[in-house]
Amino acid sequence: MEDKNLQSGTNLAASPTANWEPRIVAFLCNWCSYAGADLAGVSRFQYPPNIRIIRVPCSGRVSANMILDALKAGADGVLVSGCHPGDCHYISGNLHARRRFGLLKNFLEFLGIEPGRINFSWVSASEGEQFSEVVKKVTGRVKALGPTRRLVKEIRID
Amino acid sequence: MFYATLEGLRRFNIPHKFEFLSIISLYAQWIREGRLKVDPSWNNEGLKFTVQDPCKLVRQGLGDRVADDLRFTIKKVVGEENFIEPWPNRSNNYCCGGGGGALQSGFVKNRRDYGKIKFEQLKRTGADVVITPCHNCHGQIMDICDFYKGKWKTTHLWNWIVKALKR
Amino acid sequence: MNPKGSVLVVGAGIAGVQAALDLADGGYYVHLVERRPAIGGGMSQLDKTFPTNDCSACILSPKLVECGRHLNINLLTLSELVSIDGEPGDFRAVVRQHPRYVDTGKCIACGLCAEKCPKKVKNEFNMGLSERKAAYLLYPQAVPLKYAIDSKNCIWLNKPGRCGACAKACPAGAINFDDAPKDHLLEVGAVVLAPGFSPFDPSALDFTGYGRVPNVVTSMEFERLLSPSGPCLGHMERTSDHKEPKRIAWLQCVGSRDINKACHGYCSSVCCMYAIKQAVIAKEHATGGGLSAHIFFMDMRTHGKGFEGYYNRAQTDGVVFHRSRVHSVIPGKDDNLIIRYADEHGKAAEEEFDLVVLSVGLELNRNAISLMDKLGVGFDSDGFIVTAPFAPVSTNRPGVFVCGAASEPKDIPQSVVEASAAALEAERLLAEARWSKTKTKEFPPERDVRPEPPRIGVFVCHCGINISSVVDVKAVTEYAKGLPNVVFAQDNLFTCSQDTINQMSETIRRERLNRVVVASCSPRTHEPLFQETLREAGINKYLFEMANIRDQDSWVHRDAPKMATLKAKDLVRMAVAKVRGDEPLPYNSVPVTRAALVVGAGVAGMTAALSLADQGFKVHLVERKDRLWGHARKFYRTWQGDEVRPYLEDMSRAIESHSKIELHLNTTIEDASGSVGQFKTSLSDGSLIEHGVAILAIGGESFKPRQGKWNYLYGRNPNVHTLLELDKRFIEGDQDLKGLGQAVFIHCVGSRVPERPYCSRVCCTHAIDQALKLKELNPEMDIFMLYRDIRTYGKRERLYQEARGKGIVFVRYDLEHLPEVRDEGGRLLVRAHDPVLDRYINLHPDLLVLASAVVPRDDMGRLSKLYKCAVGAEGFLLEAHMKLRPVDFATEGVYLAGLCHYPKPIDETIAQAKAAAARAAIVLSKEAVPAEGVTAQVNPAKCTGCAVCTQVCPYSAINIDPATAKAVVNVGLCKGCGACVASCRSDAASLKNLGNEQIMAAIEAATEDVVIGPEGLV
Amino acid sequence: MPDEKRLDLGKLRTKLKKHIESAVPGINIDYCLTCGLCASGCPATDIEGLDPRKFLRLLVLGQDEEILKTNWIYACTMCQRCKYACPMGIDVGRIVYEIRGMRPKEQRPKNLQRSCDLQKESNSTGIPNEDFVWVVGDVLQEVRNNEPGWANLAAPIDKAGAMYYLNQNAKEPTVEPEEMVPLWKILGAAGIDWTYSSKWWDGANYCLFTGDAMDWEMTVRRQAEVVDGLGCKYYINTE
Repeated sequence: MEDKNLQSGTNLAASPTANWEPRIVAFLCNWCSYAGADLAGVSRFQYPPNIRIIRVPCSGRVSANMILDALKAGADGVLVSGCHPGDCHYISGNLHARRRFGLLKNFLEFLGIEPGRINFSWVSASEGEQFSEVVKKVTGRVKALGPTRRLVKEIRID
Repeated sequence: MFYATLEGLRRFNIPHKFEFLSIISLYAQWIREGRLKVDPSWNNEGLKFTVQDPCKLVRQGLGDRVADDLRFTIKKVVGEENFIEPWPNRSNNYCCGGGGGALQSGFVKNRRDYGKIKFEQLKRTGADVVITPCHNCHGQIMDICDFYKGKWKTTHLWNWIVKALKR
Repeated sequence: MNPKGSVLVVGAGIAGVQAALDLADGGYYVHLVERRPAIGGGMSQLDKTFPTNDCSACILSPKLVECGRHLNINLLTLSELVSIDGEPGDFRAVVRQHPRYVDTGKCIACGLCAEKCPKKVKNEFNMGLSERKAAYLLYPQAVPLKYAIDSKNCIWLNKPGRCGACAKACPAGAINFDDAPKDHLLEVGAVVLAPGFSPFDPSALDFTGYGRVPNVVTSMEFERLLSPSGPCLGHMERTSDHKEPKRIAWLQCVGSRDINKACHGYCSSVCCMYAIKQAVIAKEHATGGGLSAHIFFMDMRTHGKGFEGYYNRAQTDGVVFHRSRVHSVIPGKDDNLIIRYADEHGKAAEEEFDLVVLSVGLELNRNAISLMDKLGVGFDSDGFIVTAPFAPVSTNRPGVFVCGAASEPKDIPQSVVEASAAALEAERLLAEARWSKTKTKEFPPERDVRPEPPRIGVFVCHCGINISSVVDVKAVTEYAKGLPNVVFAQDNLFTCSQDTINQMSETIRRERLNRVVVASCSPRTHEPLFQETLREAGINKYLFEMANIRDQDSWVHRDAPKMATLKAKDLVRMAVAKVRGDEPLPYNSVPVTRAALVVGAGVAGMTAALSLADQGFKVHLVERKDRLWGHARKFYRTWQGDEVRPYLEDMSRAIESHSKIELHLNTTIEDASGSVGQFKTSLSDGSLIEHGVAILAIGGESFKPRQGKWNYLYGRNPNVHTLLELDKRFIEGDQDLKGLGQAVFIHCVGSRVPERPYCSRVCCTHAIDQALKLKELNPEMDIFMLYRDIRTYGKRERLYQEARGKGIVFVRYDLEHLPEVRDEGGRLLVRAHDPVLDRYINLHPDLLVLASAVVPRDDMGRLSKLYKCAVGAEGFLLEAHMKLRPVDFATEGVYLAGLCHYPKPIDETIAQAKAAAARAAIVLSKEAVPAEGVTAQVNPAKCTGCAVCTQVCPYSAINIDPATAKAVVNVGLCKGCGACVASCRSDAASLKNLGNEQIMAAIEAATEDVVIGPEGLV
Repeated sequence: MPDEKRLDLGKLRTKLKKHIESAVPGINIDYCLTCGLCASGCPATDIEGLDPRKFLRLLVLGQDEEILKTNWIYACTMCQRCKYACPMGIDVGRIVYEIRGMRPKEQRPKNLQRSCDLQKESNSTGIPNEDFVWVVGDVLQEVRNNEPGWANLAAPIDKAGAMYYLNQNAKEPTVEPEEMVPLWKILGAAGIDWTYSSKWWDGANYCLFTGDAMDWEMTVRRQAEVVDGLGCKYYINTE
């Protein structure tokens, strides 16, 4: 069945950015956001298929170099999502994450990374619909920015 | 009126030595016993028949048993393949709108509005003849057939039994 | 006498299975007797379940597989209880196991016997809509997955010597025509009855057209039509011509709330919800052009947790609700059906449908009726098993308990609660005999895989059609074969079914796999099941990763199958990349402090405390007020008519005199720390409690409509009460209630409104019971009930009928015709609108009672955070799984019961409190519980001793060893959150199997197929 | 806009409902769930602005005059299709019968009451019994003379000791006597020992439809006496 609104294949060579599809790496905390993503599935809230979810125990587990590595590897956008402040299964992991990403966001802007590429959100286990909204918003924002062009390690294969 | 006498005997516990029956049950019994020999071959051009289940005889009287006797008799008389079952039917059939004194009460518009559903139901069967084994149903169904421009003939059952009689 | 440490559970539906698992995990040997050749009961026939829309098999199979393989559960299929005698603690039961004619030891469920068997028979699992052979499997993911031969229809068994095709075809030689019935004499301490329900057979109701007119099916039949393992493999087809229906009508209350031809006066309480679910799921199944779904009902009864939201969403999804029952279903043209109904203006309207589903009610399982006579267990007038007041799972025979639909029609969450409660009652009876009859599990020796190169096995799941209807599973499997280190890849219809689990075990051994990836659903629900399989196959269970290609792929990218398949390949590649770096991890365990903390001393808290203390466990019962009883103090009587106060008095006497219960009144929780087995809680009275489990029973409050739309002059006119304020006058025996001329009740005050979009479940029954009490005091009193939907579910419907019978007038209102209340010189005027006559009515009540909502306590959030539990969207505590884990939190070792979970009447609160106690007893009954395997570790060579990690660790599980000035991890305390790893500047700290390299590998895999755009790089 | 006629239910007076509940034990009017099933299955729905559900509701809300006045009780034919499927088995037809009976005779539909009065004298069309006997004999003679094979057709009247008693609707002898012949032929062909009666021969019973219990009882009692008088074993109710 032909895909309705999405161009087939990801940003293969030479296709104009119009029907290019961004690749977004997402780090979701197991107890809240990953559960929210599951609930979005159970409730069948549809969202664009661009994100690739990596399950981490806590948003506090996501370090700066993971985000940088995602950009280096060619991800067009990164989403880190954890529990609402106070809900963290490990008490304060999400608070550490918030402080860490506050600094990182400013630093990346300083490096010229467009602000829309790196996204943080709080999604709880019962917020299936909110999760699908977050993914739609992030995918739209990254798509508007076009393919990643900074800090990308290019492997030359001749 | 089957129900009037049946319920009358019961409600007013009127002493009586006889057993109160419907002619419809007897038609079927006599055909089964072979006392009444009928042959449907007269209906060679396949005239289509359907039936009205009189409320006072079926739903309020003897129920599905007599409705089945009615159908058994009709099929024996006109040929099984020429009988079309109306829906709903038997004890759940619609009232035609003639009973309960409607034909005599003079509310003609109400009575015909009431009969609209029965007309639609009978029209849906596409039958050429509607058998009405009750005087009120006969009067009402004949009237709504004219009023709503139906195409069927409305008759009692005995006419067709006589037609199929084998002497 | 010393009681026997074993329990007989009769019936292996969801209730029987849950009770068996709780008992077996709690230290008792279980004999689970099931009449059919496989377990799963009614639930296994469901396609999806409300309100979560989970696929029924997906949430049920793990429990069935666990039950089928449990060391301490003796599963007796094709069996029935023949006789039982003895007394509580010492019963002797005779169970007759009918012949299966297939040797379960040999049968590998290859299906050749069924293929070759010539005798076709109606398949009762598919409600007769399809056929099966005399040699058959009850359903594709059956547990035990063994074929059986139906002696009634088998040609050989009826005329020996003839046919025998199955025996010839069976490669394992498992067919045994001489199999004979076996009688088992079982010595057990208690009996739990869970025979379940039979759906009502509507054949006698000719006006429904069932069995007379094509395309009129029961809801159970429609469930099979929807199910991927059903007759049409999930493509919804109607029965007459297998065309996909475009317009479906559901008729509610077929065989329920009908004292005429169906002679069932009770409400079956689940049909409204399953009808909505079927409508929503059917719309999802509809291909091009969609489906028009119509539900014809009297009262829409969505009274459970999350149900009202489900109902509202269905309305916005376009399901049409007609508030009119239907007299007859009439055949129209080409097998369609015509339905006449009365629209809200009372006008007769007619619509045509191509399929009609009869929402049939529930009756006691017909096969259980003879069984009940043998047990001497009483029936009520509706044909259900009688339970005692304030003891919802006890029958009239001591030592024999009941749970599930057999005592009253109820939904799956309530059945699961009662199952755990029944387990608790058995455990309380047999406390001394715990672990006396159970065996311990030995795992095969673990193969050391470290020296071996990675040999990865990938198992990709169809999940019926849930994944394969969107993702090209075969292509993903082929793709997986090409990934480095992948030596085996295979796709399965149901990876979580028992036969695939067993095959996986053998494949791991045969292919000498040392790492496994399963691409299917969410690891949150299925990871433990597959990890256990690795352990049974002799390799460390942590050498395992999952790719979530269902909940996070096929279910959410339904309209983009190509992209979803590409994403599935990426997710598999990422999982393989991650699993490649996995190392075997030790199986740590945490010692259990054998004491429980119960927060809140209302009915739920007191019941839970007594339930645990009676088994000999120490209980700390903490209550913020200065007295016991909580919210129930204000209650007059239960809907069954039993006064609450005497029951509360007995219970508080038992609490105050119980040696095992330490009561802390006027005390609140200051702080809490630790995790399952090792909690530490500091109380406001200065004491510090060590406990292994916690039960939150913090109750709820009744909403006081002080202002806003729902005020109705409450607080401004003395004759306007809430339900509890009227109960207070009943308790005090207030005599001038007799003199009232007219009383008016208004339902749904503050419930089912935008700011509180849930149903408070108890107020309809409570209000009607109060109206009956007023009629008791003064039969001449006029009483009007202004309602939106009367939700006297289950047997409570009797009260509603009794109230109408006594002349109490029920007038429906909706949000557009709210009742108006005015004060005319001290006398109340209530203006309402009667929708039947479409006229306004004036009432002059001497008493106006507001059935106000039950709302969560304001400090719910603080308390739940202390124990790291979540609060749901409506402010009530959020349990681990609404359907199958209604009393557990996601956080291990913490349980919940009572109003804090959701508004519920006293009998359901008692059942839930006992269920929470049963779940807690599973932990308390053990010396130690398995702990987190994934913990942090520090590489001393890289560690600079900067101690940043010690500041971020919430559990102070990582500290600087003064001797080496290096960071060291205390494995017992570490919960594996990774905060230290993320903050370590020198990459010294790492998380086992979640180290930085593995996550980097996953990131690389996630972006591997990304080609840099033409503009090149900046 | 809903009918502005506001019902003041400050004091709920349901005299008529109580009267019917005492007259018909077990009628369960209050059990009505206002579910609309009856209205959806009744051909009299939307006639005279009422349907069975609204009719019951007027009773429950004590709107007695409106009920006693409405001609809907003549649109409803008391066919009991509502009772057939009603979840509470409420017999609206029986309530209509009771209310019809409460109407004074002069306010009942003229023609209907007249049929009942005539039936109380002899038969519902009022033709004298002698005419009935004469018509039967005349039609019988005609058939015997010019219908081959039916020379000895019989239509006995007042034949004591006959096995079957047959009643006869007054319409045929009055308006279309030849319609009586087919049943005679059938009974003849089947060799049935039957008889009419010259008195109380009319099978119709309009007194049931007027709702007048006494008249209804009287007419049935007369029929029973006649049939027992003739000593017939079976009483056949005609089509």
